[in-house]
Amino acid sequence: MRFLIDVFKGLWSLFVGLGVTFKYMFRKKTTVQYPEIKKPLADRFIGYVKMMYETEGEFAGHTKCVACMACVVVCPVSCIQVTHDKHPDPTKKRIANDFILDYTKCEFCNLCVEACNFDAIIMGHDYELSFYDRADMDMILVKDKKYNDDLYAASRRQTGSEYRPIIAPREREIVDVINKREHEERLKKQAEKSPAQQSE
Amino acid sequence: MSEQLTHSASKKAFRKDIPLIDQIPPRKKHILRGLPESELHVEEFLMNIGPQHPSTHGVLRLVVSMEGEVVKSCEPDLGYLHRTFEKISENRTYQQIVPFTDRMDYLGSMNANWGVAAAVEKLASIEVPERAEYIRVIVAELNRIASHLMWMGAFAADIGALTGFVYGFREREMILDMFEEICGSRLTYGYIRVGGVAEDVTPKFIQMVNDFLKILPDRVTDYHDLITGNVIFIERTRGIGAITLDEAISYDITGPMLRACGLPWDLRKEEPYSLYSKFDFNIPAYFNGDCYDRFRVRMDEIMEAAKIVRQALDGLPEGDYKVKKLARNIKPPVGDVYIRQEAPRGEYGVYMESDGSIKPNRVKYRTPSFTNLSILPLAARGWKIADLIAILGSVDIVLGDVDR
Amino acid sequence: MAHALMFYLFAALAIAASLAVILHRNIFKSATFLAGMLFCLAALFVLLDAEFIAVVQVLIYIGAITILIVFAIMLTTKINDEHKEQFNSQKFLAPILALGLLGLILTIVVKIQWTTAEISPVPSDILGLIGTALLSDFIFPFDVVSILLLVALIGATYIAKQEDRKPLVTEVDETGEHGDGKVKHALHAEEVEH
Amino acid sequence: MDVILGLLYVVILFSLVAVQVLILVFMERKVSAWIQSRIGPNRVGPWGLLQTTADIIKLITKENIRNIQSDKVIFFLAPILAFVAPFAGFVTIPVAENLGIQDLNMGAVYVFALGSSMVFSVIWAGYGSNNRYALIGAMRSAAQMISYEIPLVTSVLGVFLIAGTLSMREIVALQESGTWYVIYQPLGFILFLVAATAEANRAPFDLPEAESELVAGFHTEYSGMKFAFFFLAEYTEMLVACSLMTVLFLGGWLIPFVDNSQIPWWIHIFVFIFKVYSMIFLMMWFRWTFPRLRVDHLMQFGWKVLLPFALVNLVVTGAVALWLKS
Repeated sequence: MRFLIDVFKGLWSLFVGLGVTFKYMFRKKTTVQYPEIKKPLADRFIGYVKMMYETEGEFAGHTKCVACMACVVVCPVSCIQVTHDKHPDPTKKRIANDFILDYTKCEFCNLCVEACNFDAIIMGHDYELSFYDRADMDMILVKDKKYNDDLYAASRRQTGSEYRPIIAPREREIVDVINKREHEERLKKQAEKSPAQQSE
Repeated sequence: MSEQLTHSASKKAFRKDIPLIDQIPPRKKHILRGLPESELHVEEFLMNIGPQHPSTHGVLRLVVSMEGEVVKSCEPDLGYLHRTFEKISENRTYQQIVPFTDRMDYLGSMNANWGVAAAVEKLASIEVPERAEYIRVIVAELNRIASHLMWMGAFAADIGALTGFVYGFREREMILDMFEEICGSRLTYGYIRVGGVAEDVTPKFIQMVNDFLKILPDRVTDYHDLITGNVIFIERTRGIGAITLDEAISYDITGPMLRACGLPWDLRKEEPYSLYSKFDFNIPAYFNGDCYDRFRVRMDEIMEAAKIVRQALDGLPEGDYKVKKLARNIKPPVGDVYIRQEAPRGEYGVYMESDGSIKPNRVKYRTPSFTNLSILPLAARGWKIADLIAILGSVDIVLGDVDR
Repeated sequence: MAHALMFYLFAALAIAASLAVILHRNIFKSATFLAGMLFCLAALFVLLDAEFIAVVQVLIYIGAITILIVFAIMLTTKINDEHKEQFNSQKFLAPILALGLLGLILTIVVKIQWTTAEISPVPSDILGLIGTALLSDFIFPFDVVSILLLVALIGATYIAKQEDRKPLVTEVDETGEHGDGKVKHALHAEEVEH
Repeated sequence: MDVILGLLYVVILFSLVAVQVLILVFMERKVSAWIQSRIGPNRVGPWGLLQTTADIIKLITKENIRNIQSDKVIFFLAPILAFVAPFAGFVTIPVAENLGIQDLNMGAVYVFALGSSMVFSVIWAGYGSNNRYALIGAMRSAAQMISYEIPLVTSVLGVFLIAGTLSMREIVALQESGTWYVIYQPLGFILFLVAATAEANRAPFDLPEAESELVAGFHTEYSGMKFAFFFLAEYTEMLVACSLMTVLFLGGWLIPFVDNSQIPWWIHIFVFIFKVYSMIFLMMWFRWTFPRLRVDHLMQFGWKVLLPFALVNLVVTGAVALWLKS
């Protein structure tokens, strides 16, 4: 008799389990179809480091970073290198020339952003950080916003990646050439256009 | 549930002056030591489980000597994930250590952060604001829930119920969303810092926690229906890998594994650190010390942790979330300190020795996974290979925590 | 014609497979060849229109008995040992006996006067006939076989249920003290559950 | 002529079964996704319908890797036998009134016999791979198959007792009036369902390939097309088992309470397929809900629960049949 009761108890427990899975079969699905739909990120999301630029005033387009090295010192894994130049603004001493961040080392601890006294770097919201090459993971942020954006655009054209503002040193020369050529083409077009405009 | 041991929040369960073992309620108990020995002796052979194996939860290698399907001996081979965190910590400033602890127990990062932060605070006599302590308790308990949910899923998958795995992750994801809301990361938080927490909690976070606490009991009931009550699950776990309390204590087992053996020993209750003496919660414990009881202890702990989060959320005071004036490089006076806390996997200890400079002279982490894993050869002997996987799963190891 | 061809094909295969069973050095492969031989026999039964016997042959001999043999082989020996010694201490006695047996069979085969019987078509309800025959004319041998099987079953159960196959348990005394690490035998495994 | 016709049947059957398996694998993924609050494959083709096709193409083009110490012949033969045996089982299964390759006199027993010889493929795979996980998987499989063969056959004996025949077509015809044998034999049906799940190595009885313990069990070493054959075999077995259940217990192609002679044959095919797929859905539902048994629990369950119940079922059915006759 006990045996029978055990068997039926066991059978019943199996039915209860089946009920649970059956219940969820018709519930709303919890997953998100990733490349098309992206979950909204939190405001504090830690992606890659982004450089901030002056938006107004005489030096608009220049980086806010004054190469004070606070982030370099605070980084637990020493993944930041900053080279500096003389700042065009006479009231300030230095301006960052290259801000190099090695993503092979970075552990996204946010300490560099917290250490920054000038709000020169923030944490971006892009999280698709995959690379074909180790060398690609050296991210370089530069002092000139326009130049930085050009690099970004050129790199996007080059790699087809929409999320990558990052250019490896060895690619920079290529990108430079591309930009130069484009720049010359633009000049040429302008030169062609300008006589026509003059005629009007 | 009648066999569950609990003790009241008002006083400690055990007296310090009497040896612990004498205070345990006496009872007759038999512990199954593996399956019945067979007359038929078959060829003994060695099998290598891991380092890459679906059930080693990382890169753990088990050298298993088997007779047919029965495990004769089992030897864990560690070190595939060794990253010298103790040595790294000795070469960083006190603030810089915190992000590294995320990488040790990556499923209980908040608790790991807290241990280091508490150690440094004690070493440098830093007073932490009350709001910061409340936030710490909230995030640490949420992390305990997340860790146990993840463990539940992985354990169910070890037993063969693949759906439990996904369900566990589904609820864990909600907690990760909360953590993303307050600290921007989903796995390696680095949120609890020396002198407080990195950033204040947001109203949205509190809303999310409230929502989560509302649905959690339903979901836990579902888990009990799907897994705990399932006759196959009970057959697979009850009596399997049982250890006695005495063995557990002599092997220095802590956390849910110890509580499954009948001793409701929890540092949150025994040596209340932070604000734990203020909250009303129970320490679930069961008697048998087998896989099933480890499962039940953890499932009950989820509910107890939810209770603590509820209370802490209700009592969250206004104020600073971190110490306002904290030197960038803390220079604690010469001395040493040992902090121990109750992490999801057991007792997490940090020993830190200061020589007065900005970097610690010596750091030692006592991680629960490592010591808990040491019982595996004893617990798995005599069981079948399927049980070995179940026992390994029930230990709840995180290889980052084992190898450091 | 095709029928005869099939017969010779399967007969030859059966002989080849049975030779392989005894000549192959790998014991696992011998068992596999045994299964192949039994399969050829089943095919021969089909050619004789004895489909039921063929199917039962596959079901019981291949599906159960050979599998059991293979199972025992896998459990007890290092099956990957390619070169097993094929002779033991009885290697001189065995051929004499085997040759004697062969002589006996050959004598019988030669001495019997083989007559061609009238080939009666196999009745359609062969299963029913077999069943009726088993439970009427052949009830005694049938029951004897059943009893034999029953005895074998009980014997197997008895061997399996020996005293020293009790599970190993560690006993903790009433006092809660550690039971001096002694390993004792429990009366019932159920006592673990409380 | 007969030979050519037979070959034609076989080719048609093979392609049909292959298509069925593609659908089944897709179904398995979708069912598991629904149970787990996921969406499941939805990228290749409309609603992801071509996902399995893409997978098969991938498997075909993949490299076949063989462990150098494995047994070449046996390693090669195992996946072939694995697929051939359950596939041959389809020969006797009647899909509709006059559709089906060959109606054997003892059709059901023939299917069981083929199922039992299936074990050899698993054992060959385990032995031929020269891998310890595979070997353990093979040993488990051998033990499991022997143990579950007996309750499997015993549980359907009740049906044969009532029907008085072993021919599948006749068994279906006897269920004409809506009296499916599942009504007379509910216990037999449940036992058969459980035992058939075990025979098809489906979870919770998937011990030979228990992925959390044995990585992939007996087919750990297989890759590419050979692996695909094991994959096909598992689903073909499931298909055979569910078809058997439909024929023996659920009235085959018949629609209850309707004059079936008035209904065109193609509706019968759909009815049959619908019944088979419902049973397959049940099996998938089991797989994604239950934990896996341990090997000795499996044996205990087979011998101590399934077999006694099957025997009781058989005895009671026999007694009642005798009583009704007299």
